[in-house]
Amino acid sequence: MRVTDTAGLSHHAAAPPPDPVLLASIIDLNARYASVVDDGPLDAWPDFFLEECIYRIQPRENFDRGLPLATLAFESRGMLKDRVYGVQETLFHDPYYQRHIVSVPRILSASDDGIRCVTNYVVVRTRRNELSSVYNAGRYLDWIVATSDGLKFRERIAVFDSELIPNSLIYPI
Amino acid sequence: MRVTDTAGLSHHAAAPPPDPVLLASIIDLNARYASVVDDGPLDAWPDFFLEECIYRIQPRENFDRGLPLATLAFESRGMLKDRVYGVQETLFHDPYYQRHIVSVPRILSASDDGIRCVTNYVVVRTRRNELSSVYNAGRYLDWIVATSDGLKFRERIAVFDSELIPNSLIYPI
Amino acid sequence: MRVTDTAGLSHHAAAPPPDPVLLASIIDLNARYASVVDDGPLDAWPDFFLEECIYRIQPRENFDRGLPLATLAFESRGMLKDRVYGVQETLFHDPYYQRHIVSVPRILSASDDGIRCVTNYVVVRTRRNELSSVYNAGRYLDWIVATSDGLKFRERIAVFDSELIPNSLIYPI
Amino acid sequence: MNAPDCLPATTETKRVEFTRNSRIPTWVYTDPDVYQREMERLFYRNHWCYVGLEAEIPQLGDFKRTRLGERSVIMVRDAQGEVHVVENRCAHRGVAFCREDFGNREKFVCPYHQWQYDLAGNLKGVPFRNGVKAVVDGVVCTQGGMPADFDPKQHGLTQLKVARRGGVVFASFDHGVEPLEQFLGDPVLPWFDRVFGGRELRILGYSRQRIPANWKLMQENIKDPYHPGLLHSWFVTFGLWRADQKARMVMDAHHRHACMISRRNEGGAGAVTQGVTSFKARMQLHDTRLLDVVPEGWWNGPTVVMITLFPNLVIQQQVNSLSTRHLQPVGPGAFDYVWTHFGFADDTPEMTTRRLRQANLFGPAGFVSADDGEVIEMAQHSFAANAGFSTLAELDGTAVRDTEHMVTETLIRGMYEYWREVMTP
Amino acid sequence: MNAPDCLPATTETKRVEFTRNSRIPTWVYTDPDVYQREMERLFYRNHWCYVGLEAEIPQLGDFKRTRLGERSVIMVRDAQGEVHVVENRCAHRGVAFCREDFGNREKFVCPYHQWQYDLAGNLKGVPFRNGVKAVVDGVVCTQGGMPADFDPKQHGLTQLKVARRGGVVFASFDHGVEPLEQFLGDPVLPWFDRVFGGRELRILGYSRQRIPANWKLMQENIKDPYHPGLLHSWFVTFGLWRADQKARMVMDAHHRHACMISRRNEGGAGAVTQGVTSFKARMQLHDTRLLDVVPEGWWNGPTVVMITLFPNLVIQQQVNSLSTRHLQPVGPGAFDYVWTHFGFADDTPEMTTRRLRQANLFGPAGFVSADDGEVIEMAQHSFAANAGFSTLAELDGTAVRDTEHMVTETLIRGMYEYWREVMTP
Amino acid sequence: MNAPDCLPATTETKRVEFTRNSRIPTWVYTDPDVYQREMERLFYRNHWCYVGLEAEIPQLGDFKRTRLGERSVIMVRDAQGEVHVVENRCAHRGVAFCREDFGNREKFVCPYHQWQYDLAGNLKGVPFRNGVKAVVDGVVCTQGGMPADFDPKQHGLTQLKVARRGGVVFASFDHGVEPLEQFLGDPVLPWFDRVFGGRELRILGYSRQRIPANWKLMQENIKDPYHPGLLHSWFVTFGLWRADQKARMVMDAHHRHACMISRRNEGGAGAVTQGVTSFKARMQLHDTRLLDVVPEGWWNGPTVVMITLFPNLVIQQQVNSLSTRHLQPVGPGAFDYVWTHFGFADDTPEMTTRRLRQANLFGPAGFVSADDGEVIEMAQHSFAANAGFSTLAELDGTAVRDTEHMVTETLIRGMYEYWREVMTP
Ligand code: FES
Ligand code: FES
Ligand code: FES
Ligand SMILES: [Fe+3]
Ligand SMILES: [Fe+3]
Ligand SMILES: [Fe+3]
Repeated sequence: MRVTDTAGLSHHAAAPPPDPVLLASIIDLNARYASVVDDGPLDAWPDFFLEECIYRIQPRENFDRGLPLATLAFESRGMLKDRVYGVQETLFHDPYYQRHIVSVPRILSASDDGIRCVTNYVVVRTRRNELSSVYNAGRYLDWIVATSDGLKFRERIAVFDSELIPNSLIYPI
Repeated sequence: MRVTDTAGLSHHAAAPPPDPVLLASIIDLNARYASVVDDGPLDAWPDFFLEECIYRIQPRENFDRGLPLATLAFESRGMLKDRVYGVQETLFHDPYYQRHIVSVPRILSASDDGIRCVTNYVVVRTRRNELSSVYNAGRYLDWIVATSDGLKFRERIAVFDSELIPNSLIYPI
Repeated sequence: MRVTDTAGLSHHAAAPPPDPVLLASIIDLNARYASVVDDGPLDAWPDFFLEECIYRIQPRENFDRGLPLATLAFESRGMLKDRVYGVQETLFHDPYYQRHIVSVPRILSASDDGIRCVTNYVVVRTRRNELSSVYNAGRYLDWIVATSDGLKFRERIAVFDSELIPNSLIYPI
Repeated sequence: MNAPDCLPATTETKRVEFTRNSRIPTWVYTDPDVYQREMERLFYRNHWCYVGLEAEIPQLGDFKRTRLGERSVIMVRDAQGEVHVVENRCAHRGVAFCREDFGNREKFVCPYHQWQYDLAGNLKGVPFRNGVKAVVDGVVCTQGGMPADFDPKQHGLTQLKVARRGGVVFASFDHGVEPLEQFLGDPVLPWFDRVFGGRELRILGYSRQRIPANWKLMQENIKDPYHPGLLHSWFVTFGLWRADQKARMVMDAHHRHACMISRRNEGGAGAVTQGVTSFKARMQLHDTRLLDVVPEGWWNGPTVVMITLFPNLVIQQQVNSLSTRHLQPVGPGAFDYVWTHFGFADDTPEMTTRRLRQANLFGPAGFVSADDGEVIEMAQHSFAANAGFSTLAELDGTAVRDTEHMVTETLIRGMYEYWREVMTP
Repeated sequence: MNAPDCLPATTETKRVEFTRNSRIPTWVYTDPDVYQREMERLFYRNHWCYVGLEAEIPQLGDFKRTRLGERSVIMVRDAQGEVHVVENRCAHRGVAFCREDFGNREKFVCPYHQWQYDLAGNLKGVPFRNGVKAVVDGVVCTQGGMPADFDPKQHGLTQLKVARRGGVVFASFDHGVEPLEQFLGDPVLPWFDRVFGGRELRILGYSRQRIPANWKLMQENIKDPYHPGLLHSWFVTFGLWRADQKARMVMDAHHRHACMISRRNEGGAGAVTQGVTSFKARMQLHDTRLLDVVPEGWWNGPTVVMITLFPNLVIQQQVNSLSTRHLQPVGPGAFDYVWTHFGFADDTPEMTTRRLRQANLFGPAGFVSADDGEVIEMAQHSFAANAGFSTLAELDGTAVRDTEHMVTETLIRGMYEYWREVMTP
Repeated sequence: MNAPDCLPATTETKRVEFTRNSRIPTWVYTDPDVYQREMERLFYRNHWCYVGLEAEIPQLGDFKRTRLGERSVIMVRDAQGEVHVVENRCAHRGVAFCREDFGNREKFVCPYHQWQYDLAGNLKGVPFRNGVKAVVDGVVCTQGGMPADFDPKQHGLTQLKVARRGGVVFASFDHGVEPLEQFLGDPVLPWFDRVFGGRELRILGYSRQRIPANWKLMQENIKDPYHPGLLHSWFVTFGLWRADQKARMVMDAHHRHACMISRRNEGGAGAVTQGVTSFKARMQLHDTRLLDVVPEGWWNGPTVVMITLFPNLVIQQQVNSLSTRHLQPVGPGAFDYVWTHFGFADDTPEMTTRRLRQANLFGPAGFVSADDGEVIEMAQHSFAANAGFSTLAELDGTAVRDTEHMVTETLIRGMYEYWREVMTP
């Protein structure tokens, strides 16, 4: 099963509230992730994922209409490393700062199979000598698993509302 | 007593830090709420509230000056359902995505009477074929009660800074 | 030791997840701080700090290049009080609302010496009769200590991406 | 080489002529020069513009900052209770010194060099006007200061002409403007007085929208009795406004102002709902308090009266909901729409609650009014890309006249008749 | 006083003349009047513009909203399967009524007053066209409505001329435009047909970018075979496009359209990588699936064919990745670049996966294409501040002709030869 | 029909004439054509503009990107230690190739097609300039490349004339500009040299603001000795700048540059604080380290010297705080204000700390300087809506002359005297 949407889920579970320890772990994971993609080192980014993983940045219109195209779609930690190399060595671009504001996570389920959660985010972009602006807003659809090396993403899909991308998207979301 | 303002409250309580379980519940409530108003199903929105409830979206200038007018002011779950019907069937509008970024909550008090908290938020709007932009920033003044069906809002007042609304406001904040 | 950067830290600690109680305290501290700088009373702001403290708002370019200049740099609670007086009495400026959206915190370490953490934030500004916009995005580098009066900042440095300030910066970040 | 290699000699599409009131070319809504001329001729000269309600500044010294056209002005009550309207622009170096929307002052002080004005806008203080004393070479002398012939009377704040009626304040940069009553005109005055009959008002609060459309599109919208029963589901379904109601369309002699007057009926299905997709036969409110209408004595029959005062005001009475709506242009492609909801000082608490509940129908999120801002923005989208298009306003023919029904675009034609007259060089 | 005290009499820097195809002045990219003329002459008159693929609207009633130049249009399949393109602008008061990018309709209804149009754009319904019945003084009469001579045929949506070829839909506001095949021209047609040979297409999804640069800079970019082997590390390093490959540059007779045709080689170091900083001798993919190229039969040799159709389309075949790229200008300084990635209905799942993997090279984040948007924005930055500058396009001389190599700027010169011809008064 | 139905024939309000230096019409601050002429005549021709400090590029190969007017330029130190200023615009297709504010390079490489330039801006490399070798029909031939007569000397980066004095770097697009010393003028030079007397500088860091006001308003602000003792509470209260101090106003012969020179006094109440609302009799610092002033030998008396060099530089010495402030216009309605705080290489650690503490008074959040950006924005607000207004600068009369006091607007009048001269056709 993949995290695809929240349809069919109970939004008003009389279910017990989330386990504070679990919530703290996820908050911590999201905070570390944001720190690495915003402030580096970018080389540390692939290590947030399992070797076999899905990382995708997908416009909401494709997601909603069931169209498979993503802005970026990677299927292994190797591909993530290829992206890091691309960002650092081969992609010519106007440098910019990005700043992730990650909202509170919504844990959908937690079982032996892993944790599924959905988290809203917004990324603010600042180019040199320009004002900051909203760059990319959306939600993470995550499938997280516990490993001996801490929590890792088996799957992180950033479905973004900001379909009309302000020119380019270089760094990971 | 209504949640009206934080005046008179201690901002530097030597009081014990918030109970992690309580905090986790509120974070979970806010995350579920944001998910529903941003990604649907909108029909699930009224169920976040008690049957008898207050939901208001109010410009900060009216709030600060003690003027009662709100952008929307509902007094029952029925009215919320009427709004849902309006959004779905009767209000003609340019469709847009909204994305709530809910900040960390500040719990003011928790007693038998319920939980009072204040939480900053910002909503990013994305219209088709336009760039994303800041749409509505403000704070939630919440009065939350525990029910057999989980936490519910007895009162949620969104006091917003963004008094000059970019044309219209259709979906719940 | 000062919090300066996260270089050299493990981003993928097999370390145990953060203590939920500690996390809750920091979330609470950040939420109370944001509430005070956004909604007042501003007089309560200096009390978030130790008498001997560092508070700095620094453009990221200076921080990254090791240049000491900050937009504001204070070294004592007294200086913070002088700022409060300045904001309230001596600084002529167009009034504006500010709204802090504080992301989830990343706790770097917690020991007898205090807690070090890094937290992303964005501040939205709304001037009278203007649309809201992204004003200041960045990260807090915090050094927090426990006192008999609750958690206090020994050091809070707001390193901001939004180097090109939209005219002026009056209220604390 | 010849010129063409440098630049097009002419704009491409010939500008569509504006020769019929019922065919309005898009440049009327988009051209910056036309807009500039509107500011001069419709806002700053020869017209009264709305600035606010006296109830907004009840105390001596109370002020409200607002905009008249694009210019920032302050409505203020002086120590004698007199209401003044002055421009928010220091006569020295032009600083728009007042930075709050509401407040209370004894005088105005510009921060830059502390020039001081009384509440009527007269210059009362200039720091170091007479220079400073200094000892130069052992001799006391005066240094600097304003010239001896400096005349403070020439350097006050711009003072606008002010007229008040029934608690409503109008102002004009043009001191030669005709009297307010004559400006409003005999056919419109009674409808104005019906709402502002002298009872004390109670301010309920404000709503503000920035609508990305030309300001005249909102004037058209409130001069358009054709749309409410078609666009607004609530109006047609609950019988608040629909084509089978008794209605009257009234204009002043210049056709610039108008009143749309109607009386609610029972709603429900009928000839005028056939094929109307916005009619929702089965719509029922979960909580009927949203539409708990209670007639008020002063209505004298009509349940809805919408008054458009040219150029910058709409006065709304929609059953128990009352508001002024202030149009503040922001270039040709946008305007701010500021709603002041009010009731009367002698309203019962129940009536106040009722007005506030019905306010859910209006404003930027209103069950009814949110639509209006949206559709006119969508019209502006078209205009911006279509230099060759004209809109059509020929419902009920091409003439301009009062009517006893609402299947007409006569009020729109009336406004453009007047506009063409005033805007023609 | 004399004029100078009021305003500069002339603009300062003499506008650089545009007399050589190889020296393009900056005003060509920045001047609003030039841009307006481009809309008229290049987009709305005499040219076919891309609007979409038939596969985007497979069902009866399916529509897609898009832009042709700056005007909003709807491509729709009617109940008979016919494809229409109509302007998204109500004939009444101009509302751009369609607010979704995709959907399905039986007819179009404008929300403002519910005028109704069939899918071909014909006006089919006007509420209260014949007024409403009322009883006035005891007599039944008709009130309001449209004039007796109102002719719905004169008030439909703007209908565009439509041409389809191989599942690609083109439209023109100009019904006198030449036939599509003639417009594309003999040299280009076979390359068009190579991709769109009649096989059913499968839409994979969309990417959208707003690029803050003049739209022609992107046309230049895809008519510039010089840059890919220099700017794009992946192209030069992996041999996807570099100067030592067999290549052909083909234009139509007007030199407005072009095809850049090339065949992949092995990559690696060579004469054409010396001193090229973007060549990464040691670059190796951690996961080679990103470039798992499998030749397809219909390629007939070339591995890359990039077609630019003037004014608003790029057709991309880069090994297994296929897309149309639609240019939608937003003023002289920006355009939206909309990518529709597609495959064929009979692709194997493996081929679909391959196309999607290779899509990582393209679009706003693509390993290759992200660069292109960035560099042309950086050119626009220069142009905005430099009225006196001209760009240089003299690689391979100053003539315009097809070539059998890629060390040339002939296609850019060809486009400006045509542009100067059409844009000259 | 006649023209009026189409468009206003003229703009409405007659443009106010600019005939007196002391009455400045609003179009001087808002008109895009006037602004364009300013760029040409004041920034790109005949004037020296500030680009930076040598201490910002201490190492060989160090560069700093900045703006001169609206054009992007690079100040760079070559391998011989020579400082060059070149335009950041590739001669090929115009790309503003340099994307970082600071860095170190051996040469400049444009990413688009890898044209290479040395640090003086000379074109040194053009990939495939001589084409590529290919075998066509069995014959080796050369394909493409630049024409035989291509002259790299004609296609370098724009090289600006450079002048350095005391570690400050100025540049001009105009190679015929007068020598820097002559440009600064005898009265100003000693004040310039007082700060930049040859000691090595230490860069403390940067502050950047975008101020939504015309750039000249900031020049006026620093030529206005009248405001500091009125607007800035700290100045009047702590005696840093107030009307009862010894002061001198000095201009160059053209009256374009100026120095405001003053000596601190004790502050406290006095004749010049009566009625001044910004004077805070009881204000005391909780932490006096914010104003721990220690006189420095090189001051030679004055505690504050503010130098305005026309058009784009302010040099600040406010007790122990030193900075250059660089004006970079962004259209008529905004400019970027870039502060470079510095000290001297031989400062003690205590002095560095002191300079940094006093920096809290300056920049976008400064206890003093935050006000300045705010008030000039509020003036620009007025100007945008008021075509018919002129500001007033008649303090101390209407003449232009140096003074020995600060109750004067002579420096502002001097600047506009010069401006009118240069800007008149
Ligand atoms: S600008 Fe108002 S006092 Fe000088
Ligand atoms: S504008 Fe479309 S029906 Fe009136
Ligand atoms: S644009 Fe610089 S190398 Fe071509
Ligand atoms: Fe309406
Ligand atoms: Fe490319
Ligand atoms: Fe100042």
